[in-house]
Amino acid sequence: MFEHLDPRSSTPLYAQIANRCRVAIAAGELHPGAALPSVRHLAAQLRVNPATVVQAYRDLEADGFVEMRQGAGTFVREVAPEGRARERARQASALVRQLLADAGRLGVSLPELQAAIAEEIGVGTS
Amino acid sequence: MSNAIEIHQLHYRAGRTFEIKDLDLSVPAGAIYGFLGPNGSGKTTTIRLALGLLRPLAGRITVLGDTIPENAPHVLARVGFVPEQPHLDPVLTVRETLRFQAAFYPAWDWPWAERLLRQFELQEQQPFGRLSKGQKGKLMMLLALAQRPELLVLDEPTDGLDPVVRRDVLSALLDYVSQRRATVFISSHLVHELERFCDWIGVMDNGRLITAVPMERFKNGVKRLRISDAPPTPDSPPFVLLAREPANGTTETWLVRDWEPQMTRYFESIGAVVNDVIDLDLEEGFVELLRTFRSPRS
Amino acid sequence: MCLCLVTMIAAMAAGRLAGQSVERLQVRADSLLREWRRASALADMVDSLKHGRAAGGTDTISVGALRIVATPSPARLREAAARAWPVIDSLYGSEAQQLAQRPYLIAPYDPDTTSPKPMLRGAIQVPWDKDVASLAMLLLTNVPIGRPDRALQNWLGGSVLPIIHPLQARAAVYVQLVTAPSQAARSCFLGVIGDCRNALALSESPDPLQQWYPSTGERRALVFRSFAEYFGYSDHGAHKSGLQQCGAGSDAACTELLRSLPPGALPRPLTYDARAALVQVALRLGGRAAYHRLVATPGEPIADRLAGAAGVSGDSLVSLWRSEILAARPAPVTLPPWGPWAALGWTAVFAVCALRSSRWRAS
Amino acid sequence: MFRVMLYSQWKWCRLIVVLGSVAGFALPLVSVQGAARADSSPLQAGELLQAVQSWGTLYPVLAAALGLLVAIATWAPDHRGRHVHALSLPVPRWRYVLLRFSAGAVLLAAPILALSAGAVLATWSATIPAGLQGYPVALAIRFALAVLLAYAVFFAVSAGTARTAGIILAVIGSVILVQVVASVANVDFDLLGKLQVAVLNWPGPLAIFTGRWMLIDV
Repeated sequence: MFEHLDPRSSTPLYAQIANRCRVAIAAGELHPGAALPSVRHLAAQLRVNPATVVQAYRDLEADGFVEMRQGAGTFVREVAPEGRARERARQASALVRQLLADAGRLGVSLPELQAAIAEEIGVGTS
Repeated sequence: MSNAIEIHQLHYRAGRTFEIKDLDLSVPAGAIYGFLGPNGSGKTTTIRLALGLLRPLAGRITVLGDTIPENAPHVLARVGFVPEQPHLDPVLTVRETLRFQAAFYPAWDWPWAERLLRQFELQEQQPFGRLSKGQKGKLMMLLALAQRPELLVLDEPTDGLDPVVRRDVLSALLDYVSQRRATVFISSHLVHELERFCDWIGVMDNGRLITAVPMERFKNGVKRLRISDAPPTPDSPPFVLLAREPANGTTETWLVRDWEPQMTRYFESIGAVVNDVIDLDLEEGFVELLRTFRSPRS
Repeated sequence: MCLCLVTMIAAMAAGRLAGQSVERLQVRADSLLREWRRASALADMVDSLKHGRAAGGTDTISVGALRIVATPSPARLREAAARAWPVIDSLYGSEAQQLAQRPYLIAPYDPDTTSPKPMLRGAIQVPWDKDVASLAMLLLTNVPIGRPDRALQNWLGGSVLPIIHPLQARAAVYVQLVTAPSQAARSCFLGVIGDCRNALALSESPDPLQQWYPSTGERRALVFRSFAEYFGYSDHGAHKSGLQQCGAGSDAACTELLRSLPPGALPRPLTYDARAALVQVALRLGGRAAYHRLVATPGEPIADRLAGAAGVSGDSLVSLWRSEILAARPAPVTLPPWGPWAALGWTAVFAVCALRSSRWRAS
Repeated sequence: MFRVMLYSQWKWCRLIVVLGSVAGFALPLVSVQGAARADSSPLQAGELLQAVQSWGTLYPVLAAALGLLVAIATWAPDHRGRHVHALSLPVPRWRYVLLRFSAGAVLLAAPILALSAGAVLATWSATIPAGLQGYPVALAIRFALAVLLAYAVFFAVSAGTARTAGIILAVIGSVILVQVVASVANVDFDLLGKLQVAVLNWPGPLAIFTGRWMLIDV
């Protein structure tokens, strides 16, 4: 679940970790009530600063995805289906933003991009 | 005690050529402080000074609230130190080395040591002198951790180790740190290794501390910009211009520090266009920093 | 030339006194020889004094009855004489007075120049920067007291002289008593006074070999320790074969070899030191006239002369000697009582040096 | 702390200590062999003294060698690690050195005891002629002191840095130089002789090595 964390990316590590969790929860990989790995375990496993993991979990808690129980660990909360859908939508737009940014850097024009999408998935987007 | 290590106006000289002059350095308590610098930049010397292994000519050193070198024994009891070279008694076996070490450290944690011993798959009856480099590295880290230090001072702890061993060693370190809020002062020239877990970065070169900032600021602050139509002498930019090199045609590459996204507006005011803002990872940033530090820009 | 004169005088005397008994002739010859020697010594002295005077004059130093005739020099002869005199006086007692007629002749010379040394015939030459102690030593070992008679000298193996380090000399005798390869010496050590007399060669015996070295082992050891080379390289064919037989265990061969030695060559169990110590004891016991008594009766057996000088019986003199020797047992392990503490102290000093050595060398 | 230090030094010194103990035990026994037989040879006492005396020169040599080797072995692990480990331990330097010093001294007890045992056994088993006596205890004490002193000297020398060694060599060199200059200038100044007297005579530091080392003496 936490493969391919990229410390070189401009996205901070804690955000990357939180994001992976969000995706997993949104996709239903993590069921409500499931325990996230302990800070200690995850920090050692990913070889990241424990503070980074803590910050990722805090973000998730602020978003309402998880709940941190003192001394017991971090658990996935019951997330309403619409909440999960909202998260999926947010991930989708993030993906598109990334795509557009990359396209802009390469000088790919919008029609070219649309054509490529239509080619890939067989559906027009205009 | 907000700083685990505090060095003030430190002066030291070894031989004719090497000198540490007016060094100021603070390692916040609870931080993982990455201490970067090329070989021969003075990292090891600074570490040895901080632990009282060398005597400074002038300056004040405080570690864990006690002065060095006067109270070095008291401080060293609470510091786990992994030196650059494995230096233990080569005839003692792993088990005997553990026993030796345990006798000197009041907080020595035997169960923890036994667990690490199994985890690192070290053979107890093997003499230290016959261990492979990786096993030595693991044992050194084991000794440093099993004494339950408040501060870990690691001088190139993974230098020359293979990736698997490096991973084991760092995992054990981070496990310990998250279990017990210990401060870590780790020197390395394997920059990308520190990138994952350091929250402070200090860069040393030629006996001087070039920069010491929180990791996030270091990573986000140093950028490579691609600029078109830049004036030859830009006046008072809001960032620090480290270097500018011509690319092709009217475009140039600028290396800047203390960059913030809204600063693109500055380029509009001078009639230039920012084509691209490129993130540098820690290693690139480090290399660029050293390059500009060593050859003052013209 | 001397020899010539002696032969001539002897020949003349022999011619004139022909017909008299050989013994009497021998005695005459001896006394004439003595006279002649004394005369020539006097002539020498006169010569050298004249010579010395011509070269730069002489000083005469007198301390007590002691006289020193010396060429002028900064050597501290007077202090040396003052030190030596009490020792000499206490040894020879009344007899020391005759030293007034027998001066020392000393010619100190400058050790730093190569200029010719002052000439004083028959004089002791000595560098003038010698310290007083060694000058006094020089005086003590060269006391010009009249030569004792031949019997005494033969028995003693030298002259009666002050002993410079009496305690050390007695300690050496102690070691001899213990280690000498002679049963006489060992049983003397164990307390048999008669054997002490034997070991000191005081008993007149026709067969000293049996007396000194009564056991087979001793005789064999003597042959091989002292005379192996003598017999081994001897031209006498019988010696070599005797040596072999002796080595093979034949006591008769050993005895034969030892008996074939020239008279007086058989080593005595104890050395000069032992006998000199005995003389010292006798002289000390006998008071100021002891030396005079000792040399007064040259014809008598040595044991009687010593007893006479000491004024006690021969046995008690020897047993006194023995107890003095035993009392002078050398210290076996020469560690002074504070030696261990000094050694421990130094150990501590070096340990502290190590503790204090600052090693901030990690680099 | 002392136990682990002792153990570490034991691993370094064990060969030296074992060999030294064997040598220490054997030396007194060998020195009376042959000369102290029961058959009463007339030369026995003299031969015995001679044998004891000639073997006696080996005691100070053994003491010095033991002191030197154990002192070197004592510092060997630290020298190997350039003292980084030693200096990073949480004990004051003087205490660390004291631990090392006393551990080495304790290990030296083995050869000393072996020599004492050998000396007692030798005097007990030998036939000692009348007039001679055995001095096993005095010899053992003397040996112990000499071993400790040699150990302390070499320990202090090896504790120093290369600079200390340089200073010592420089002092020795300058003494020799002064002596040479004095003799060239024809000045009567026997510095070396004076030093030798000062060092080798009581209460000089090395006086314990001089003198007669007699297991059996008058």
